[in-house]
Amino acid sequence: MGARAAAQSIDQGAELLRVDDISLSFGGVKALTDVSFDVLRGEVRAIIGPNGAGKSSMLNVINGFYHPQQGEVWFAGSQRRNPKPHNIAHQGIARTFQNIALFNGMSTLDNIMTGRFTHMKQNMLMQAFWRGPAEREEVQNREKVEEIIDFLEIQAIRKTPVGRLPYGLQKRVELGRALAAEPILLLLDEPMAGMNVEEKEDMSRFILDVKDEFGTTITLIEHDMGVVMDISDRVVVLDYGRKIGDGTPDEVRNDQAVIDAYLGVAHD
Amino acid sequence: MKKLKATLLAIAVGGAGVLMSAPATADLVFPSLSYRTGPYAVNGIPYADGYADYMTLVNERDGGVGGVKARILECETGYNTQKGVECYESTKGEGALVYHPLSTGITYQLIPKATADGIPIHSMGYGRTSAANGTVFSHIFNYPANYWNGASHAVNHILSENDGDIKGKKIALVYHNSAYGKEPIRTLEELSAKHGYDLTLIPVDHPGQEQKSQWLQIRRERPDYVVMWGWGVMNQVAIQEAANIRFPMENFIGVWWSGSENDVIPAGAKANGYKALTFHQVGTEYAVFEDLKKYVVDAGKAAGNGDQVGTVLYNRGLYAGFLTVEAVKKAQEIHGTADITSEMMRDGMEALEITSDIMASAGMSAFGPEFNVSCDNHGGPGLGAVQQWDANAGTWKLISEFEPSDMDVISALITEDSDAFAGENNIEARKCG
Amino acid sequence: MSPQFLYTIEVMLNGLMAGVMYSLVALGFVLIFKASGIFNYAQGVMALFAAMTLVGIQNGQVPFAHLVNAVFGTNIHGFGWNLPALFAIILTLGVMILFAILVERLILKHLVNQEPIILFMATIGLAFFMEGFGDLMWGSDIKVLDVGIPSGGSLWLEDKTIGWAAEGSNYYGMYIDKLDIVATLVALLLVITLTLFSQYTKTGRALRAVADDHQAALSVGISLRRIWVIVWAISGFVALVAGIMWGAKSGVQFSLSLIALKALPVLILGGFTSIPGAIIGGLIIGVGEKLFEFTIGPLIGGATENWFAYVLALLFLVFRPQGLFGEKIIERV
Amino acid sequence: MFYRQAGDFKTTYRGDIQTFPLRQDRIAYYLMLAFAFLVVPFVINDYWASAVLIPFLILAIASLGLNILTGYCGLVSLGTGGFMAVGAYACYKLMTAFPDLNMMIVVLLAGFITAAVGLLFGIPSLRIKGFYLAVATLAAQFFLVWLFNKVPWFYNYSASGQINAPERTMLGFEVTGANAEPAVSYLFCLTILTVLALIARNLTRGRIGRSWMAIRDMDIAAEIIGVNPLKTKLSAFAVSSFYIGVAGALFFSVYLGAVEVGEVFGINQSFLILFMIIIGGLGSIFGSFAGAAFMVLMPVLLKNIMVGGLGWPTDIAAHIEFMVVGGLIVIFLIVEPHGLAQLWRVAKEKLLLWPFPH
Repeated sequence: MGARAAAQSIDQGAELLRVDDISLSFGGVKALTDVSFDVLRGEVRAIIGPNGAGKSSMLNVINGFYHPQQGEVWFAGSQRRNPKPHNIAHQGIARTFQNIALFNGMSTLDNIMTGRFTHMKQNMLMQAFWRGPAEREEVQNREKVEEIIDFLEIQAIRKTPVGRLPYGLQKRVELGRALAAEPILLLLDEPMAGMNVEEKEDMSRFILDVKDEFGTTITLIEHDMGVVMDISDRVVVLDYGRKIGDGTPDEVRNDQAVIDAYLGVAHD
Repeated sequence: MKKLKATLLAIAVGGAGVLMSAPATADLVFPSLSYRTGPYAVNGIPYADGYADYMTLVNERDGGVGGVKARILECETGYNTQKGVECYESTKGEGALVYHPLSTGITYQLIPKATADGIPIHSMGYGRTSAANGTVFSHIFNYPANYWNGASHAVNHILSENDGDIKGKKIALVYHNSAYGKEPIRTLEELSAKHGYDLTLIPVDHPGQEQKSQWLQIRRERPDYVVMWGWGVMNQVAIQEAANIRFPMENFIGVWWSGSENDVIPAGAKANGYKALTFHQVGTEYAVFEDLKKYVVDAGKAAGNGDQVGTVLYNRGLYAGFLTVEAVKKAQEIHGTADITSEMMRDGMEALEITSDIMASAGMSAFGPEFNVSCDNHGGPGLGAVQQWDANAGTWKLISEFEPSDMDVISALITEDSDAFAGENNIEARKCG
Repeated sequence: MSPQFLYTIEVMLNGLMAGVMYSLVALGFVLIFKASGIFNYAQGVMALFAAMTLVGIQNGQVPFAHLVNAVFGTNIHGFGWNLPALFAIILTLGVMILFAILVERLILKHLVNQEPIILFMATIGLAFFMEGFGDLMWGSDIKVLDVGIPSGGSLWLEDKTIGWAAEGSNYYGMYIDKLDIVATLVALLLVITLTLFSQYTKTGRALRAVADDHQAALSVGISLRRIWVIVWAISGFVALVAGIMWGAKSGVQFSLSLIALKALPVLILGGFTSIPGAIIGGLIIGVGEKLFEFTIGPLIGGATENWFAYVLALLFLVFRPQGLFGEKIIERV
Repeated sequence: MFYRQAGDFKTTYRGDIQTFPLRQDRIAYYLMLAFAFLVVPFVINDYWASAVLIPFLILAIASLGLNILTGYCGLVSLGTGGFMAVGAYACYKLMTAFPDLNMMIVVLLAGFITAAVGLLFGIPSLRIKGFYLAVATLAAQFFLVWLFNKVPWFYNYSASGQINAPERTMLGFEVTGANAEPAVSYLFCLTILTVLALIARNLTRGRIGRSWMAIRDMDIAAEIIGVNPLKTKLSAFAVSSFYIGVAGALFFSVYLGAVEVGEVFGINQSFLILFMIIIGGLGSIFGSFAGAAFMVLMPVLLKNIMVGGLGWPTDIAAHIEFMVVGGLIVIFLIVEPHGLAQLWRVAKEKLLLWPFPH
């Protein structure tokens, strides 16, 4: 049974992902030290912390960009052994980036279609013929993508090259691309950075809708405390690469260590 | 689809081009596939000038050949095979009588095409050597000498300097690492078996601006003679490097494409004594040059800059023009018409006889060897001479007569190679005689 | 010492010298790439053009003589003067500066902020143009370049070393071309000058600032356009030096523009952005290809130098994708 | 006014993803196809077929191939000439070893052999990027040319190392050799080009094409959505080399008839094809055609005007030709950096609105 199917069979509220004692360093600089936490199926899990706390590094460990020197990552009940990022994608983990990483040479539609990559199977010969299976597959996936386009309300920019879109819409297209993969676990790296209040509200709504409508488990990094406290079920707090808090938003908000290390320091 | 939009455009655009080209008239048409640009322009310019000037001379002085004016159709190839094809296709429809492809690569391409179109090719001192076999290559001529003759000339010259015994001598061949450069290898190997010299092969990759390794090798192994099949910048660098390692220049012999003023001048005085093969005379001590000055240069009708008159490659172009005109005369004589076709031209070339009288009447007395072409021998007798560079006077001088090459060895090689070509291409050898 | 050992030393020394000649060409690439991120395909043609201009000025050739003669039916060829080499070099430099200004005005100005591939393509167009322009201006015949650089093997060295080999071993002493020694000195001088220039002059510091960070340099008021003119002019100067050195060897002719191909592997080896890289890359390539040709070459038919340099560079890149001294390519997520 | 989108609604996704969504475009496309296949062969003369159209068709195949690699997958290659040589020599060996083999099969097999060689030289692309990769592919260029020049087996031990295309037929018609009708050779090349262009279009509009473009635009993000960079890059190398190999085989067998490797498939050829795709438009099928047409036709046109029309000396004309081609490249880049394809797209958009610009 593939990891994706295994993950799919996990019950709501059961453990989907667990990281154990993760330590990661770059040439002597410690980015993460003995971090452990879990993500339950169907929840919104936030990772917060000041700049340089190791949040992005944590996401990069989860989706295979970095391989920690020490510690274990368990996904859907089995331990992972230094997989490549593209293998991770096939296991059902998708993500967005802090600095938008769209395919600038392609249209919105193509960007999101590319997100369907793991769901398309026709080989090169079939693609070359096009008529028949390849075209059918393209149309089926196109239908899925149109659903996402409708969901994100970006019908009007379907054929616009993404390079020409404003920042907020680009973020939305990137979310669309990640959603197109129908991920079981969705990693969002600062999905609301640089947005105005209205755009943030929109984005929060989309995130909650994703969780409710698709049942997707979400792990996100976000700076805006208000948003984090509103939309997440549980929160991990990192500081200088160490975990200093873990719990529901209320628990974290009242945790003295967190207040000292973090809330008192940065307000952005 | 989109391609066709482009194609359509092409046709519209090109149509304009075709309309602009000159209409064909009743002339003797001689395409000149010259290269006045690109890496070999240095050599292409004088040759093209010489060829064109001879035709101009014939028109101005004699009113054409047999009363019909000669027309040069110059087409720039830049020594590039693709452009060569374009030039061939664009000129053949104008009644072209004979092609001088001026590049081994273009010659190879044109051999089947021109044969099918019934247009003769004269690759004078280059091209496919085994085309000398007229029974297989009906339309290809490479008189008066080819590369394998050249290799033999070089060895003969070395033999003559050593009283006919070169057993155990070391000869190095420095060659352009291409089809052209590899031509003499077989012959030199055969001759080495016959005469007992050691042959070292030293390839130089195109373009040949850096030859340190090659000349260090020569310096270390101290061959008695170095033979060179070079082209373009490779010649100049090789001669310079040979001078630098103080290799005795008189033991350094280049083929006729490595023996022009261009090749030796950059090395200055150090190139003094360098030798090269040739199949025609050098210098301007011939009556034809007075005519050229009178009818062409002073009349402002010279091709190009008009500053190449008398250089080795200019003389070669001139000689090519001379041989072509003589073949036309022969063809006119055979077929009894002044306005000949390319097939008649072929007959004329096949029956060509160059005697001392003919050369004298063209003002080119003893400019080249005397020779005959025949149905089965399109290469002539393969006579050649050796010229030597005098750096002080800045002139080349012939230091030998036009002498024969070792046809026993070469004929066998020609038969072998042309038979292979005939076999590969299902060509039935013609019956001659 | 055995002759074999001495030969190897000789090959290596000559390889080093050949490497310097490659570096001379590579330097021009590096300068432009560093300051503007442009991979200047026209560098080889610039060397040819500079050398042609030098010879043309020195020998008093009339520019565009052939064209003028063809159009107006005149018959002009030369001014009939013969200028001293140094004077001609200075005039040529002026031409190269003019060239840099024109390149900036006519091409670069209009292509600011384009992708590197577009700029690369523009330099290809430039190379085409210059090929035609240079030939039209100065003619495509071979020209002898004589600015008084000595050439030929160093007899002194031969005499000194002839005794090193064992008695009766038929050793002729070590061979080094004087031209190569001059080239080495010139290259050394060039690098020192460039280093001093970039360390101690205001313009040089501005150049370095631009190389480090375009945006930041712009924000402190450095004019990018002026920098481009300067860097192209310096590259033109380097091209002139390379043109002189290579032209002294082979005469000035079209093939001179092909020396660019010899510089490319040097570039990948040394890194596109490093001046020391260009020098050391050149040395490695020079020694590497000569040694390979000397040892392995005879076994596989010789003439390996063209591809060996590239294969060496390729193998090297697999282990160090940014070249020897290139800036590390940092992949950020 | 005549070129309209209005009233041409798409009711299915299938209708929306076809190559020419506009009916007028579709009709124009079929008309041109019919013209190229049914009219052109019967009206062209030898010169147009052998000297202009055949090289254009063959080089268009090569530029399609390079465009897949460089335009779609973002890997700049300067080894095109070397890969064309692989196709040519594979073709020659197959032609002489199996004289009865159908020419179409020979050409396709030559393509597959080139694809295999391309795969091999594509491996370093995983680590080497940008201009470093471009220069590294020159290693393939120089090495392959050297190899074909050096190893006599490749040219059947002929005296000079040239290879000559023997006469071979296709459906009873000669397509190679001197006696081949230019119109037949033209149709042969046109057929191959048409099929390969359709395949290129199909590959680039689907999953594989999107994975290539994803790698080109942002390889890290591509990996995150499941694109395996090595497999994707190698597939681009293989497909691209297949096209280039086919082009090389045709270039040798149908167009030139005889080849000397260093001269025909040297570095100049590599650069020529690269110019084509950049001028035509990177990442555009149409651009591959437009670029090939430009680079093949422009010099011919200029030459015809200057030498044929104005009667200038050939050398001056050739120099000016260089200057004009170079100048045009620069001007095109300044006017429209994304090539003729983009120029064409913009023109069409304008036409859609004409004569009511708002």
